[in-house]
Amino acid sequence: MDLKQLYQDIILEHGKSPRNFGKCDKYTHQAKGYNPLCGDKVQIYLKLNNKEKVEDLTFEGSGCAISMASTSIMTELVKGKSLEIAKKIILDFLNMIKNTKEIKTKELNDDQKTIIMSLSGVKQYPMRVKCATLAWHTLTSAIEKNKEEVNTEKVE
Amino acid sequence: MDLKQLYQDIILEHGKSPRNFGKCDKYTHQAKGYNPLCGDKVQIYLKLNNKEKVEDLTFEGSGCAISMASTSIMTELVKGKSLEIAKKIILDFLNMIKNTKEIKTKELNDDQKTIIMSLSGVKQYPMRVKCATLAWHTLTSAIEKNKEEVNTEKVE
Amino acid sequence: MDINKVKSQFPILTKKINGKSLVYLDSSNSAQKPISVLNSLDSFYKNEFSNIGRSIHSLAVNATNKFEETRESVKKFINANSKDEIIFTKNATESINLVATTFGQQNIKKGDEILISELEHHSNYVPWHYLRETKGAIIKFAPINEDGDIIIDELKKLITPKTKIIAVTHLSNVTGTIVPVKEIVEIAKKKNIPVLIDGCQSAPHIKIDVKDLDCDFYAISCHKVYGPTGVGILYAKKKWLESLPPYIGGGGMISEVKKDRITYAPLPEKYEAGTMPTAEVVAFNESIKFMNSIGIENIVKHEQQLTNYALEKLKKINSVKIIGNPKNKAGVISFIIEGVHPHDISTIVDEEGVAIRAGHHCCQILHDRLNLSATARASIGVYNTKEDIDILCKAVENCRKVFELK
Amino acid sequence: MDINKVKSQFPILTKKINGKSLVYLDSSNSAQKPISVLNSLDSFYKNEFSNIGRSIHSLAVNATNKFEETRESVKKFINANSKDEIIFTKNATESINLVATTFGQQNIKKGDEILISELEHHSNYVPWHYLRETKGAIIKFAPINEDGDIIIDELKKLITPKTKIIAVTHLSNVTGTIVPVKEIVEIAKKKNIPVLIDGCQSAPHIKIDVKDLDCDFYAISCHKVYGPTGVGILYAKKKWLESLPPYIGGGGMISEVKKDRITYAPLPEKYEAGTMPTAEVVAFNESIKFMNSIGIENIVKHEQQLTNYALEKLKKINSVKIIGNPKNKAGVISFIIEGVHPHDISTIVDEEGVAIRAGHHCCQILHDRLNLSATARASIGVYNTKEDIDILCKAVENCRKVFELK
Ligand SMILES: Cc1ncc(COP(=O)(O)O)c(C=O)c1O
Ligand SMILES: Cc1ncc(COP(=O)(O)O)c(C=O)c1O
Repeated sequence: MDLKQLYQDIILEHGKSPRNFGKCDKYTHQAKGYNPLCGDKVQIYLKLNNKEKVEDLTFEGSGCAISMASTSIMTELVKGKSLEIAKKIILDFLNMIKNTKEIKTKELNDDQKTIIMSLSGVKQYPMRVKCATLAWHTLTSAIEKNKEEVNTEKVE
Repeated sequence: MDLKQLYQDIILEHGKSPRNFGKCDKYTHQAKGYNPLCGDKVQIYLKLNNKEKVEDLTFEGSGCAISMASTSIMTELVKGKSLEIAKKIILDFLNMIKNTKEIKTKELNDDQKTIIMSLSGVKQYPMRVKCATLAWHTLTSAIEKNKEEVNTEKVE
Repeated sequence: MDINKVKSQFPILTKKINGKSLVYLDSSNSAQKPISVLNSLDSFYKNEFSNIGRSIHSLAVNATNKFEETRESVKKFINANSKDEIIFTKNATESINLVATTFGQQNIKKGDEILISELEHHSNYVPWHYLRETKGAIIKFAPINEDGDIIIDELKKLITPKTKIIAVTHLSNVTGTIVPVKEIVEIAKKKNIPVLIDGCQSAPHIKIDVKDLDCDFYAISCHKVYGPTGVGILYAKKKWLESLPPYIGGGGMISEVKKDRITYAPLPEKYEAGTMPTAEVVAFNESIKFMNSIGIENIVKHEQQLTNYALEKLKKINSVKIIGNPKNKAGVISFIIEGVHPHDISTIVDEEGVAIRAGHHCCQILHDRLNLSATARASIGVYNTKEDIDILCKAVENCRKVFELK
Repeated sequence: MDINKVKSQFPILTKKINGKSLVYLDSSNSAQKPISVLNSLDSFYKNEFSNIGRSIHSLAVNATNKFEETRESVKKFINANSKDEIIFTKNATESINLVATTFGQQNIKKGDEILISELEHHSNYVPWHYLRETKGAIIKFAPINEDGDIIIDELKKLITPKTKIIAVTHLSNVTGTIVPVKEIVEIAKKKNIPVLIDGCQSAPHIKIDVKDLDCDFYAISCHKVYGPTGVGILYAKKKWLESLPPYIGGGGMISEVKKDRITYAPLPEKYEAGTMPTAEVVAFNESIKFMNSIGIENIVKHEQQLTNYALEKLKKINSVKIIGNPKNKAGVISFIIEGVHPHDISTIVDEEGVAIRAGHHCCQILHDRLNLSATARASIGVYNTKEDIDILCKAVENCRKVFELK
């Protein structure tokens, strides 16, 4: 294992200066996520327009570098995409963290794929996987308008 | 260890044909004893006359050979004695089972001492000590007019 | 199944007791442990020990994974639907208390009825008795016949609209009766009554399939299944574990803790408060592997043969009386000798290195029913041999000799 | 005290983690075990194993005696009056639940108050919370100051005629605060209020004398006292154990069982239902012997030196902040690094073989009070050395490097 694989510069940078932080105006969906293992918390605000496009996507919360970076990267990549593509990206990311080697979503360009793959170092650190996936599960929950808080101990 | 030390003929004989079995007439004291480990139960009936002499002493109950023999022998040795001597014999017996080598009560003759010593084999079988002492503790309880049932798990 | 190979895995079985080779016939009480289980315990403590769950250093991650591997193995062993249905407790007694307490808290009111049987171990009676004391519940006992079988027709008659739960043993630890629990579950299901099965004696000796049984709760003690002391299991259908209140409260079973409110962790952690018997749970995986390596069918066959052999031989001894003659009987053989108290039997056979149990075996109701204050009990494990039975029978003969019976 | 001799008794401490020598600084979570404890476990299972109490064969008699020897050792270790005051449980969490449940059943009514502190572990809060839920009790939290000390004057003010029990920790598992429990017991006694002390962290690290403390209840987890997992201890004054109702119900804790009534066994069995963690209790005797062989004074001295050394060194590292600065502090050192989340700290130091814990350490109330969601915690055991601290500090420096802090 190599710490630099986990804490790539891009992660540290996102961790320190997360993008899309705060509560966006007129969000249409929102959800809360919680990782009881670390106490990490995240709240996702999603604004879908009537064409089912992600017009805005922001978050509030606190957590470790991995969790903050993952959330920040997620908002950056999903913002502006259609709902359908957003769902694809989420699935793609979760699969990548579990086992697959690469990101397949065609709608992401190579730069974006590199950004998302910067989170792949987490695979080597099983206890940290939930830090990386919390936000993504919470976004799914927001999309599905689930009332219950996402709990990393409850999702597979 | 030698089984014949534990199951001496005299014990087997008393075990099979216990003396003073049944409820005596006009008893003045009585007490119940219980050994939850084996389920052994004994009920002691004591008749003291107004000179504090043990006029009659009988028992009812069920249990292993050791417990039946010990109770039977006890009734035989204590019956007819004064209360004071009865107490001495009880103490003497309980000490013998715990550690001492012989029976000191002067009021017992050599034959009686031999009978009581036939129970000394129990010392080699720690789990059987309570079988041997149940009746004696229960007699004490009867003398002291204790209301509570004697429980071998509660006495030292 | 090569019995010598099986037996050789149990270090204690080469030991001497009172100068004689140990003949261990007290497995219903607690089973001996194979070397693989002991090696796992020892090696885990020496090389890998850490508390699980909450730390994220390498030792803790590894320990947590191993702990969860056992849960997965247990799930497969009893054919549960999900790992979330497997709760680790300290023993089967705690498993049953967990159900009685939480189910009782939610579902038992004054006058409600709890149906158990006359075969039950105190651990499947006292917890329900508490609900009688605290809630005014009524306990009914399904009667047994002279053979030691629960009379199913009588059990049916005892079911009323007030019956809230049925709790029965799968295998009696006195008569060896294998109870038709599947039939009982079917009867109960028609009236929507949940069923708890006390699987203490069955888990090591017959095949268990909770999906097939369709029971609501199933309790197991690992120390009887060739595992370490200090661990029990509660299987429960997810719907129950999700809807019942938590039991023991403390670290590990919470989600969020505030000064004015507390929320609880998801399954299975909701029911696993405080530090678990970590090393013991990890080692129990080896017990399951041991059972699987022989195969439950082979275990059943071996023990059945031995039981039949023992019954035949014992019955031939004058004044010996076997307690119970159930339709289906496993390797639990209680008996008495006319004229020799069970405690005396135990002491005398012990002299020959034979470990059996004497007493009421935590079944006073059953002993009252049979009009006995105590019995002697020889119980068979997978490691027992025909010679063990021969030595037992010789030792039983010796009781007759010592007591000069004709 | 010869630290090398002490350390050499712990097989796991020679192991490699991520290629580096293990530096185990998570003893507050669970301690490692000396070889004597592991040998006892192994040898007991291999040569002497039997269930205790109810069988009367030689194995059972021997096992029962060994089990009771541990009880006697525990009695001496904490200076209790009688063996009957020592109850074996599965962990300290169960010990506290036992008290909360049985004491609550008998003595807590709607509106009654339970006084705990902001330092408490969830295991000394959730069980009382249940009484809030089921009985309508009120829980009050004695506040702490910035240093992490309970403000005794505020605690006094929170006592009212409705205060039914006070439950406090002896040693905080976050700040290392040694709580003046004797003073608290004295305050409580004036108002006739019983006191439970959570001795989880104190038992391995400071001298315990329940007679001197005069507390009513004292809870211990054996796995933190260099013992096996799966065993806890509840000390309670005899008068409580005699008068409170039983807790877990089942085999071994009864006296007479009838269809319509049940009477319970005398102490200590009344509170020990079902098969106990027999081998683990037997092995725990070796843990006590291990502690005694060093001497608690020497343990305290060694750990105090190490704690001071660690505090000094850690404070010198830029951006490191130690949590709490109590009057009396034991070897539990929680800290944060400005700019690095505790989970990242744990992962980074783990790379150097250093095992510490990150999170809320089952103390969410305390973390809320300190306005932190998580901390990193290094906790010291008797086997730790100055080098361990040096390696920890180097690893902490590495966190700053990885995160490019100035
Ligand atoms: C202060 C304190 N109390 C209670 C506990 C609970 O102990 P256990 O998990 O062994 O039940 C712990 C340990 O986690 C503790 O540190
Ligand atoms: C049928 C039955 N139920 C319950 C128990 C209780 O198991 P444990 O003592 O392991 O809790 C036993 C074992 O003694 C048993 O034989």
